[in-house]
Amino acid sequence: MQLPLGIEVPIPTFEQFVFIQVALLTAVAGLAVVISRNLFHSALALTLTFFGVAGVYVFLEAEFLAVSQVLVYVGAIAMLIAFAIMLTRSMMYGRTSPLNNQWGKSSLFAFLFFIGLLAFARATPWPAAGEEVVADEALIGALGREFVTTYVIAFEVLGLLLLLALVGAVMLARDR
Amino acid sequence: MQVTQWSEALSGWLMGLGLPGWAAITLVYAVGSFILINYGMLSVLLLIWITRKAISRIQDRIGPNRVGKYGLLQTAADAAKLLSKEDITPYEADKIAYNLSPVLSVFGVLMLLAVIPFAPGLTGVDLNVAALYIVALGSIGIMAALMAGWGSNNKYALLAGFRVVAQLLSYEIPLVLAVLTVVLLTGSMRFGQIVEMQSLHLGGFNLGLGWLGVVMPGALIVFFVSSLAEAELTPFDLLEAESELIAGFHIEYSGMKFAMFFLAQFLNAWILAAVAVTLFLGGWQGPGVGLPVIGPLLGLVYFMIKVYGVYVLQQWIRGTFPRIRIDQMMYFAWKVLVPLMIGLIVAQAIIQKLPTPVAVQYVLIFIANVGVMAVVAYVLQKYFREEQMRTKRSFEPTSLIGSMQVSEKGTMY
Amino acid sequence: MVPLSWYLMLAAFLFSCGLYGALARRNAIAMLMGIELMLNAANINLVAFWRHGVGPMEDLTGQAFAVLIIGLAAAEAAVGLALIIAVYRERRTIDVDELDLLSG
Amino acid sequence: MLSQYFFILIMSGLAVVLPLAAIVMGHFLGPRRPDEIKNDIYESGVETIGETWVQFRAQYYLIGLVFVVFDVEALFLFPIAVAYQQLEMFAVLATIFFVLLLVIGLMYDWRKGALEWQ
Repeated sequence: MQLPLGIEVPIPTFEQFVFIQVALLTAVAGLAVVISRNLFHSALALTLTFFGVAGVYVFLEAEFLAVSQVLVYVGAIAMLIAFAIMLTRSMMYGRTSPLNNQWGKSSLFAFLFFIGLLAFARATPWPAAGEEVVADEALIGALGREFVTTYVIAFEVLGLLLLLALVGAVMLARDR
Repeated sequence: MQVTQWSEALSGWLMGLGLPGWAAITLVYAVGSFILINYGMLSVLLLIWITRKAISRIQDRIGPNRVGKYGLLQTAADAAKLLSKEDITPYEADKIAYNLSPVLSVFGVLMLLAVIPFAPGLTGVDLNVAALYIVALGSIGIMAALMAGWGSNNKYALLAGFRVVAQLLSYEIPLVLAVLTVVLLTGSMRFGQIVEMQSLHLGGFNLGLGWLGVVMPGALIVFFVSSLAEAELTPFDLLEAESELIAGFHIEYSGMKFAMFFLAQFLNAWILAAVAVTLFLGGWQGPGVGLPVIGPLLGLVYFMIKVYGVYVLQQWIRGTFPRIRIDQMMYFAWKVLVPLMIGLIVAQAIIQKLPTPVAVQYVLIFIANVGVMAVVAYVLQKYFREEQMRTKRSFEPTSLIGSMQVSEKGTMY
Repeated sequence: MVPLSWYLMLAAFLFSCGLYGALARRNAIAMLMGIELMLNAANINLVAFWRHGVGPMEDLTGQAFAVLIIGLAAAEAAVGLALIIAVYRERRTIDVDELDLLSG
Repeated sequence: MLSQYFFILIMSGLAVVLPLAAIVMGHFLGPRRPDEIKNDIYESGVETIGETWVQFRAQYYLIGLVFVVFDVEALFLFPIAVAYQQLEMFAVLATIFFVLLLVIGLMYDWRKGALEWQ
């Protein structure tokens, strides 16, 4: 495929074509999260980003992760964030800038960071294609098995962390 | 067999006609999902008719009987009326949230149709994670309610939105845990597999009566009660109270946008009934589904009978029971259902590891489930007796002079 | 098959967006949203390396840790937002430029 | 597996487009005569007082919080439940310990009254 400026681009396969659409959607939504002036719209864009990331997981044949992403991020975290926005009524109707006083430095830093990562991702010779994965129920079962055998410490620590979150957050947010 | 198989045959045929592979697949899938979505949206016309007929019979009325035979076309006429209504956007509404919310609420419900097994070989997709998919996609409705409440710039809508979220979140946990008991028993999240395991073979003939609801009636009851709350039906419709108050979070909506919320609500009740049937009542299983030609057809008939049966049961409860208060709603979810379900899961996990034959395990699981049922029944019965007392007391005749009732504590009623 | 570098580029973009949001936004909740974006980007990388690594069927480390991170993110969001609400109740603002109790 | 999710993708596209089409159709078929009172906020005929986006109590947030923690717990239990038939005793104990940790949290919140509607 020949682009106008004489750049040669290989014709994407159908799978790659669909991936490009999903990735573009995710990237645009991700950008909208940080540049939207209305905080509630940011939260909506964040929800869309989470959906896009779930789609990316599907391309990676990690369907359990894709569903967990929707369950926890869209169903719980995005909803908590929307709640917090409403509770703190932090609408910034363009009266003041949504950015703090170090936005110049941080935008430059983020941009340079992005260029660096991009160069790294493009320059490194990654292996061409991964091995074959049979994504069936056995894979999900194997994942569950990993939690209670190999990664049992991390798993229990996460349980402890959730317990602490339950205790600590209730102490913090309760009406006194 | 599932969609990916008949769709393969169909797309193979299309490719034979000279279409490129990706176009054939896209076309076939688009047609399949178009049929599924339209089935969902049109069946709501029937569902609303069933609801209105059932509730009017309970209330000793006739119900819709003018448009069409038995008033069957009443809902279609209502839909046409809604189509001709003005589309109002309130002042200073958050345009994006306000307009996106009805679409999102329908989207979240319609997507659930994709994994429901209607008959042997008639499933949208038989996902490996279907059980979790149902739960995950179900939570989109919560976001939609929040968006509607926030977007319409009305404090009552926002308050109702908050209440919807509080209720749906509270009852989502018992719902998830009830699904988990099924997954724990069957060792599978695939709906095809779960339905397959509920067959009961007798001498090579599939009786199709090995329903999981027989082994775990407690989980079934908890699932059913939570699904009533998730569908915002009457014991739990304090968010909306459509027979007394104006609507809840969708108060500012009119015309087609309102119709979308309405559609989502009815379809959600139906789909939760379908999930309950799939998980606990054998899905399309029934006597004779193993037969070669007539089997799948019988399966579809069994499935529909069961789902509409559960749906009518939901509406029956809706027409019979009094509405509960928000504090009772919270109490029932967090202090009754969640501890019970956690206890049931731990008990079931232990029972399934006991060194006994499977039949004994099933009996033990059944006993644990009966315990859960007993507690739920006790709590409900206590609540309704108190409610009866309260109602009786408030209707007691009092004359104007000298009959102010003084209780023992000296407080006046 | 989608090449690995495409996933990495997408993750890099999301991470940079999140970094910018976490550093430059004035509102504490917006900063938290930036952090969530960064966690998502890291997760994409983990799963992408799992998929393209050696023996994805035997070695599930990438996926397992991605799920653990999802759980971690939930706990982090819960406590973080509870903190923000507590601060809001105390100070009536969640503007990080005004929350300078420690800056002397 | 990818083709299954391709079906879901296409269906999600249609599930957005078809309701949207119905809404747009309703928008154009219906009359459009907006006026001051019609577009005002509906509060049963009483005029609106004060700002709409008033602050609400943190009780709602608390419910969301407890929900998130239990949601994550259930998420982890699902793959374990799939593999449960083949697990050894140690793994079973680890799972039950994980659940019990959360039960402690639930009991704490119960005692502190976070689950009650004040």
